[in-house]
Amino acid sequence: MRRQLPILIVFVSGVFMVIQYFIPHESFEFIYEYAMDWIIIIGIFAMLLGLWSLTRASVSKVQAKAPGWGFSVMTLVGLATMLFLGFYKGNKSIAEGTFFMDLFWYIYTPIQATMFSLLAFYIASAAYRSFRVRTVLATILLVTALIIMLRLIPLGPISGVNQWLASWILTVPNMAAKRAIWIGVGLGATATALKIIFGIERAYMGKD
Amino acid sequence: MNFLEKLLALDRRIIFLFIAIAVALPLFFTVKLHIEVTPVVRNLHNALEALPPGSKVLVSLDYDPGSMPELQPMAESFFRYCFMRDLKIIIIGLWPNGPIQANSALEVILNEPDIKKKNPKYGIDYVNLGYTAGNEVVIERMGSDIPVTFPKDYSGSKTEDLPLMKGVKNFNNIDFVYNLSAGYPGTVEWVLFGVDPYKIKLGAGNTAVQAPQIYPYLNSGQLVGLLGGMKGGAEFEIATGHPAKAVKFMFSQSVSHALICFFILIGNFAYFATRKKKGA
Amino acid sequence: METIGIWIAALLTLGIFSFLYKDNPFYKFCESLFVGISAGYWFVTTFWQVFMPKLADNLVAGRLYYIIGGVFGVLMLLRLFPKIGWLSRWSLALVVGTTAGLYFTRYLVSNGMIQVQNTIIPLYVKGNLSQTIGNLVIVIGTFSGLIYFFFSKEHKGAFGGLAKLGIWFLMLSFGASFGYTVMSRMSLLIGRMDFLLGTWLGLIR
Amino acid sequence: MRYKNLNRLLILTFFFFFLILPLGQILAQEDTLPPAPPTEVRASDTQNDNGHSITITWKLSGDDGAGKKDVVAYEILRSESPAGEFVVRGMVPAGNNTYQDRGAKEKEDKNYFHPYHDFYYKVRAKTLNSYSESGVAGPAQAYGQWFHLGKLPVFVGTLAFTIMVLAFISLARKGKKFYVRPLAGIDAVDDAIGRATEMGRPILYILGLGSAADIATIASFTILNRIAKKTAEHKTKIIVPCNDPIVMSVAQETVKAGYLDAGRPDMYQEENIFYITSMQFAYVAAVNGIMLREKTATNFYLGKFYAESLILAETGSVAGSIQISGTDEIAQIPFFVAATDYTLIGEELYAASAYLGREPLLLGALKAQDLAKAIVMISLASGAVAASFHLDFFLRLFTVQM
Repeated sequence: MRRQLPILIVFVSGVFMVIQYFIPHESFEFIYEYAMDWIIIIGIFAMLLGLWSLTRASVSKVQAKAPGWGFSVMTLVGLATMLFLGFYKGNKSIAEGTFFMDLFWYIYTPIQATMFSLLAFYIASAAYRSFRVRTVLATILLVTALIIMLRLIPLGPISGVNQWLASWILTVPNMAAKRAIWIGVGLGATATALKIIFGIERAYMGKD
Repeated sequence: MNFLEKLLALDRRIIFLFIAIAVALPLFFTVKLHIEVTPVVRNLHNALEALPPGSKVLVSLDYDPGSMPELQPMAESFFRYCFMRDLKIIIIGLWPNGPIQANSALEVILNEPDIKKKNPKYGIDYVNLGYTAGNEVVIERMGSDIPVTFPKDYSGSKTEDLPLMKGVKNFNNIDFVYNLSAGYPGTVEWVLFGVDPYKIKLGAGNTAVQAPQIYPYLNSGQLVGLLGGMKGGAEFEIATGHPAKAVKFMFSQSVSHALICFFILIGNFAYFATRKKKGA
Repeated sequence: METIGIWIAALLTLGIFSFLYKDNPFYKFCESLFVGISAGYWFVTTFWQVFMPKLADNLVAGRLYYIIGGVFGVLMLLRLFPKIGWLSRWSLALVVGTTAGLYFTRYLVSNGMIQVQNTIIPLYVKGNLSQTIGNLVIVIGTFSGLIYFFFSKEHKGAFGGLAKLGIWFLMLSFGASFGYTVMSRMSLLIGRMDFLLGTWLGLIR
Repeated sequence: MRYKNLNRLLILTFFFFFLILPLGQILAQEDTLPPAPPTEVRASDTQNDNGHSITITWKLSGDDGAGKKDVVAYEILRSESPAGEFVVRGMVPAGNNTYQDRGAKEKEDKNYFHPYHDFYYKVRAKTLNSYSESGVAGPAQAYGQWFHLGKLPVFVGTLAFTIMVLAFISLARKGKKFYVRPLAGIDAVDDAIGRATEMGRPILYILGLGSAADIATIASFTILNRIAKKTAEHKTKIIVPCNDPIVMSVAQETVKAGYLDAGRPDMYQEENIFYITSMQFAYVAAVNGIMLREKTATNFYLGKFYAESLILAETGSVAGSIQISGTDEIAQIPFFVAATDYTLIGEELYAASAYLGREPLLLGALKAQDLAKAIVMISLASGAVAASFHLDFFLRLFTVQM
């Protein structure tokens, strides 16, 4: 019951989903739509697990007065504020112009955008560190990256040739390599999906 | 440790500092950078030029603040172009944030002196129909009935009461669709669910990361033209004869790209130089 | 509100940037606040935008099939009670099984068949040299790339040569993507700089 | 003077009413003449659908694409009886000769399309200010199909691949040994764990941003299980911060199972596998902090990754950690290749679980993948050659109609 039933559920639901792909009839469409909604609903219930884990970890840090526990207080304050503001006026709590949305716009959005923009710095440092002509492979990496980057720099007469070369690289050899990766990923992922459906890959189920 | 070895193991914070300067400093200058308008942008501009004044253009803004730096200038330049050409703008969003982005772009454009002279009116020259959930299904439903899909506009007035929406039933009454997209749902969905079944004319602006996936639709003619990333935005501004934010930002792009290339070159120079020494 | 908001946003922006120099209390403050706010925001928005329409509204409308989803959802929560925690595996099994079946055909079609279909192109296009070369490169590149991903045979001899060609193609593609992405990453930083120098300080316009 | 002008006006009026106006009307009449109607209108059930649609086809009007009476569009009208009232169902631009009359499948939807019900259709060719109608076609009924013929190649592919996987797995069960070539990223795993043990510092394992149902995440769970077993043997701490609650739950089970396999269930600490937040960059901000504060010796990034890949990899490299990465997210592979020590590229991520466990069953599936790859490569090469001679046999093998 503890081990067999989950494996059976995986098998039945997996086989059903594969079969429904080939059956356009509405009866299968209906079950498909329900199943997809159930998955979403399970995910929403699981959110409580997430909040529980986050809260428990922060609270125990504060209780233990672990190093940096003050920052865990900040996390809890942020979380509690958002939860309170998000529910106290019912479904109107998250309309545009509420304090909830103000916090979203003036705290969440700028931090998010800034974290994202760190990539500009990291892409430069990664290029500096790894683009060295040590091996043939590293050299290919370096040269193509340079050609593509140079297309944004006005270089006078060379610009035209470089533009052409850059777009040729992007549309021809780049496309070929991506297709090889795509096809490989396709085979790997389908094989893994099969292993899951047939219960061969089951590490994700844990053990008792 | 000599200079070359130091260079080889350069503290990345020095690179960070240079990048910050390379991006920030050019923002203070207005430089006439030579930006050539590529055919994909030229095609989009030509298609828009062919629209007679009074044509109705549907603009779908499908992005959120995360893609603002790339797509917001495109939204602004497009609105500016439409107002100058007396094209009527109908705004929608397949992303919840789209209509909000549209409003902040409009706020900038409506305050420009040239546009102020034209004095575009809400409801007559432009409308914002807001966001409707449903992703590509929204496009499908618009194909049969736009007022039913968007019963109310962003501020809650009935869509049917807006003068601009008089006689706009479905895609047959729309002359052009312009889509700004940062992912799903976006340009791919507009092609598959708008262009293919309803034969709408579609132009798009995409983030640079997204753009290569859209190229096949250009070659097949399903898409009239495409602005790819900030550079595409700048090209459109040049094509419409009104260089603005994207063109200005391109100077930062060029300088920072050049800086990265320069760093790679000196890194390799140092690498070679130290290796030779070790060999000797 | 807007002025205060912009000041807060600007200070938080600087706080995150300070991480580039080194980890520091200012960054830790921004980070922990960000984690709390984002988890709360995510929970609240998912509740109102997904949970209510998907479960509550459907149940109110009498679509009782949705109870099944709710039951599996509750089972998931039983993880919190060690003795009956194993019941949550049923929900997990439903999620994994359903999506494994879904992804099976999806990957097979869009990653497998459609890519192969797009690569079956004529190696010789009459009167069009550049397309002939292009097609040839695409077919050879895809073919040798797949050789690289072959696990059953060691990369030796002619086979190894093809695998090597394959990895060259891969590296070329990685270099191209890397170089291409620089522009959009710089755009993000330009956006932040524009906010700091323009919206906040008003130094540029 | 005044009369002269009046005269002119009268003459002009005369001309206008009796000459120009009729002439204009004669000229305009060309436009109001109805175009030739569409012919051979046929209505039949739409194939390969759920049963709520009828397809209408017709032969274009003779005035489509030429002349003064140029057709601009076709309107499709429907009725429940041949003589009944016809309602417009849709419109297509000139030049098109098919239309799918589609409706919703939910009975409560106002656009519900009744299956197994007789419908009659007419097609109307429209010019700018006139139209003409075809004869009535029908009756036609909509009904759903039980197999999608356009997906037949996928069906064949599914069967063939499933048989291959199962066959190789049963060979493996019977004890057949399979050879797989060495993979650099895999060989590095042991060293990386050993290094963390020597340094007495923890290992960080990131499962990426995927959900527990993403295939890449599931492949990563299997790898996590193997690595957890090794860390248990080495008595090294493993930290797994998660971005999805279900992923966290599964990761806890997986790591626990790994410790059980190693015979050290007592050492398992659940609080090291925890949830942070589901929002991408907040999660990254926190993981950045963990790397620098816990001074992790080895970082694994295996699963689905998006833009955050490079932020993680660069921060890890600042901290001086050994980094092993792998993803099937094609856009992120370049950054992992540039910034981490070893990268499992695309399919290698899926192969890794088989490599690490050396379980015969998983290796068997890997062999099936290789066989399928060989078939793909042969079809690709022969298909391209055949296509050069305008033969499309191979192309058709892989063509899916949605």
